[in-house]
Amino acid sequence: MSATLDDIDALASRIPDGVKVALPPDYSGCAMAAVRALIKRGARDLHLIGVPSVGFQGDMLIGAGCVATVETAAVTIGEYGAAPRFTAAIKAGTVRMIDGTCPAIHAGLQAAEKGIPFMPVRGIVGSDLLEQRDDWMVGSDPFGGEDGPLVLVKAITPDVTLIHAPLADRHGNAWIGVRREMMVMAHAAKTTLVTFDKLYDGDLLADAEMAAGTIPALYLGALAEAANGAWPVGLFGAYPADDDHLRRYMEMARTDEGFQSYLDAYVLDRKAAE
Amino acid sequence: MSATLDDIDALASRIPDGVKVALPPDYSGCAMAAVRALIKRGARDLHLIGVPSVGFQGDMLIGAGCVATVETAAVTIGEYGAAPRFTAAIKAGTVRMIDGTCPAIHAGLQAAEKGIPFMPVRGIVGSDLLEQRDDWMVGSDPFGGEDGPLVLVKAITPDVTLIHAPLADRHGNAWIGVRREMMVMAHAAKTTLVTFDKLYDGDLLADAEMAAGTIPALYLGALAEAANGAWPVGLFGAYPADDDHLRRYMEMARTDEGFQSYLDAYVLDRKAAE
Amino acid sequence: MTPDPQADFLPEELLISTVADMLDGLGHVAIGASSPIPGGAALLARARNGGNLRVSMLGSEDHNAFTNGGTELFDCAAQGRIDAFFLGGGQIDGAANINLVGIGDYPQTKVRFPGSFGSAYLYFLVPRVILFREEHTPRVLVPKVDFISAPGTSEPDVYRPGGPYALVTGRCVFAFDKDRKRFRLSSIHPGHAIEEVREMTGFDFDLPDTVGETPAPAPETLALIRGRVADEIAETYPAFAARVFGDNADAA
Amino acid sequence: MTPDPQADFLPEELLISTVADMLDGLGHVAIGASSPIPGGAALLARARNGGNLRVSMLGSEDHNAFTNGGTELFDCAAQGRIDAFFLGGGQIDGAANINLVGIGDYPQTKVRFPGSFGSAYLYFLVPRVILFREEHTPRVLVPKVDFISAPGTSEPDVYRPGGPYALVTGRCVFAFDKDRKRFRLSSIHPGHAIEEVREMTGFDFDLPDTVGETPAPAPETLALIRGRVADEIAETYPAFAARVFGDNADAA
Repeated sequence: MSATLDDIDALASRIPDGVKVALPPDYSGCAMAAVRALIKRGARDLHLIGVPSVGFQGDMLIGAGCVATVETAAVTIGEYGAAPRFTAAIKAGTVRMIDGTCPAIHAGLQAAEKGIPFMPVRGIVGSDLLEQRDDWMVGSDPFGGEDGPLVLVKAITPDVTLIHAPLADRHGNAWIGVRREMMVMAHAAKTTLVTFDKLYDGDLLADAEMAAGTIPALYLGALAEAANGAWPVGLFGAYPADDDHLRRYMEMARTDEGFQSYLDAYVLDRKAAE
Repeated sequence: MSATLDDIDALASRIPDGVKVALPPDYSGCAMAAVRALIKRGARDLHLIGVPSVGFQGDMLIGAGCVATVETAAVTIGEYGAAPRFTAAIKAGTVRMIDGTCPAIHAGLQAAEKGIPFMPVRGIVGSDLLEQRDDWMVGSDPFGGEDGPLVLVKAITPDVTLIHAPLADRHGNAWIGVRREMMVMAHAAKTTLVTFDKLYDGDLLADAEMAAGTIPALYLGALAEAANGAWPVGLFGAYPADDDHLRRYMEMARTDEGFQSYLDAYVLDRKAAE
Repeated sequence: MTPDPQADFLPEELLISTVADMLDGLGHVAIGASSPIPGGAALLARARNGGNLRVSMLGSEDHNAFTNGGTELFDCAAQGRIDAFFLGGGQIDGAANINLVGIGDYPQTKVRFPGSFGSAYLYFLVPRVILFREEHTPRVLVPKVDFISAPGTSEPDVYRPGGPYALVTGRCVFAFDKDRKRFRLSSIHPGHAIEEVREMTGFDFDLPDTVGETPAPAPETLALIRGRVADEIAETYPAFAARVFGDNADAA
Repeated sequence: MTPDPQADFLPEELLISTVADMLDGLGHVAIGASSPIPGGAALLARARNGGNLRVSMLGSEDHNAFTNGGTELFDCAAQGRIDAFFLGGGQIDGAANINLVGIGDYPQTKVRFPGSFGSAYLYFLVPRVILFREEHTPRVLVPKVDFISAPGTSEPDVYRPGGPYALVTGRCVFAFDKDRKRFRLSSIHPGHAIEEVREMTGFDFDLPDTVGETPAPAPETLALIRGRVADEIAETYPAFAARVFGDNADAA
């Protein structure tokens, strides 16, 4: 069984408009090259799921008008400040927001991974988040533990998980090391698309040390090689974020026009307006 | 923070009589040297949890009179035949049996890992297993999915998880590779005791490839070096089972007397009766 | 199953070929522990399908793509990522209930089997569960099992995308009819007879007007079994491979 | 927090020292993203406790022993394996409710914060949650938050081994009284005054008869902060370390 190896645009074309796409946070494995391809294609009405938060890729997709819904525990560009296009979209009311909390997102994905309809989660009771969610309910411990109310979180099944891995092999396996949230995301989703920095020459599953951090091909719909594919975000263990570039983004994305210039310059391959 | 490094007998002394001990199956990482130490000490009233089944180590502990209760999806010595001391104990009614099914045991441990009181599990409805278990209940999907009855499994929290790892380091981290059921067992238990074949010279968590298959010291109460410590069972990726020895065990363990001779020869360091 | 002196294949080869026919066209077949014939059948089906069948074999290092520990097979099954699985049974009854626990009154059974393993789950979730048990005697194929490890059928309100597909023994193949909740004799292995099957089966089953013979493996199939499959299965089941294929020239 | 020209330490150093005092004797402290001062405090507490404090810092490679992905911190917390954690808040009110979502009517808030992260969970489960927010103004410390990301207290039937322990700002330290469900002014940082705290705090709080000054870092503590802690925190927060410790000779 051999893997489906796409180029980046073909990979992005496997994400139809309107689907639920799970994305990792900036400190995990972000398929930024594929995000740019999605924007170039003019993807629409995506439902983003930040696992458990989403950063730069979410802000760009929102700014480019690709997003209808954001389901996440946070949209954050960390120390760079508030996510500018997200903040503007919330103010304008142009994206639907489904606010969650990290462990509930993990639990919902783990429920999908296990093929069960829901999973209990501690905490949350008394948070205003609960009132907003029809996919969270308050139940209790059926074994009569004295734990009082317990939130039950409905399974979250992404149509697509989109991630970037440091390595993948010709058999279609992708290495993610300890960034195991991407394993759960791949297990939970109907299909998973992976971009990767480098081709691993061999079978990741045949090496006991590599296998422990490898998502098996079984879960992957297609892969695309993308050297430096997480840029300008960093990739764990491989390269740091491009600090200058992210600061430039923050500067330019303050306004609609600035953000369009950013897209022209760095995504749409048009001459920058600067 | 440095690890607690014991010798095998000291490690075994950390398992008091009467506690719940989680053990992996023969194809995972079996701490056989520690099991022999438990038998030598004359451990009593243990509650074994096979995750999800238990083999040679379960049969030996049962035969040696260390066990009050066996909670497992199976007691199996695989192709060698029926587990002789287990079978005899069931016939004699000397161990309490809590029959389960693999995914329910995994789910119960995952519930403990997540600190939640229960987890839903598919299937099971209509199995006679269900009638035997007061820690399984039939519930339903609170979100009204049309899935009918759904079994809810109570969290399983072992007092101790006892495993054997190919490698461990001086910081108290243990490498288990893809044998991830041992990771869940370590997360779920109140404490985990690890024997290991070889000392890893360095920090397993500092190497990205090793870290992906490493149980952090955080979960481990103590470790003991035990070269070839899984013998006579095999250790994944390291050495195969000692086929001749296991056949000899099967032969000797057919009778109480034969089993005692086996213990004398291989466990209690007495002269064999043969 | 006694070898048929007329046949140019071994009983194990017939079983591998017969089971493999049930796997053609599927995407992912999983095989539990101690199952060399189902394992061989899956490897044969894969070889015949240009490698386009994923085979996950417990105990194998070459044919096991799981990296999430013991839970992954079960999680995959619940998600519909596994198309076929094999179960056996210390007892199997005419409603396809299986007993992997013991004979006699639970818990102090007269005869104790190893335990239910994942049967109480996989039987519900894998679309094509093939019951495989070489021993075909009234001791195994009983009117009613003493303990239901996993039921053959469920009430309509139970979530159950999976269930029994066929029962393959050393004497014959039964198909399972989910509507009638009964087995139907499907074919009889060469060298065996209807009367023998009836006599050695403790449960009642449906009998079509004509029952054919289980097809002998085609020459290409036999060649694949003795070549590639024999090599591949030896990794996980060296003793089985040595016994069955070690001197297969003699069998020809 | 404006530097006190009389002091021989920086405001950040006072905060690191103050928070570290709250961590002495604990077993495991976890620190979320973008938290250099809490991170520094944890590293200081570890240094002072002979390394016998486990520090799990999000974003750090040196101080992060998790190998099970994003869920492990939360699973650990629910099991009671984490003794202290830090939360902030776009708004914090007098009942220790925190708002990480936004100001105005949800969902189309006038001001949008990043989101609740794990607050709605960790605030319930970690025994000692330290609220840390340098900005101490009526804009942040409000009478009632517009959106409760996580409540400061719960009904008695709610499983809640954890909750708020203290609120540390750039002006003072409040302790939280779980029974009264209110903050009590605990100490005022050097260079600040009670009247100022009262004026800049939007919520009502308890005021003991005497309120002392937040203790200045002892010389050994300052040495540790400027030495080992500065080195260690630079791995995760290079910009912070350069800004605060890069020329700490000037501050002396």
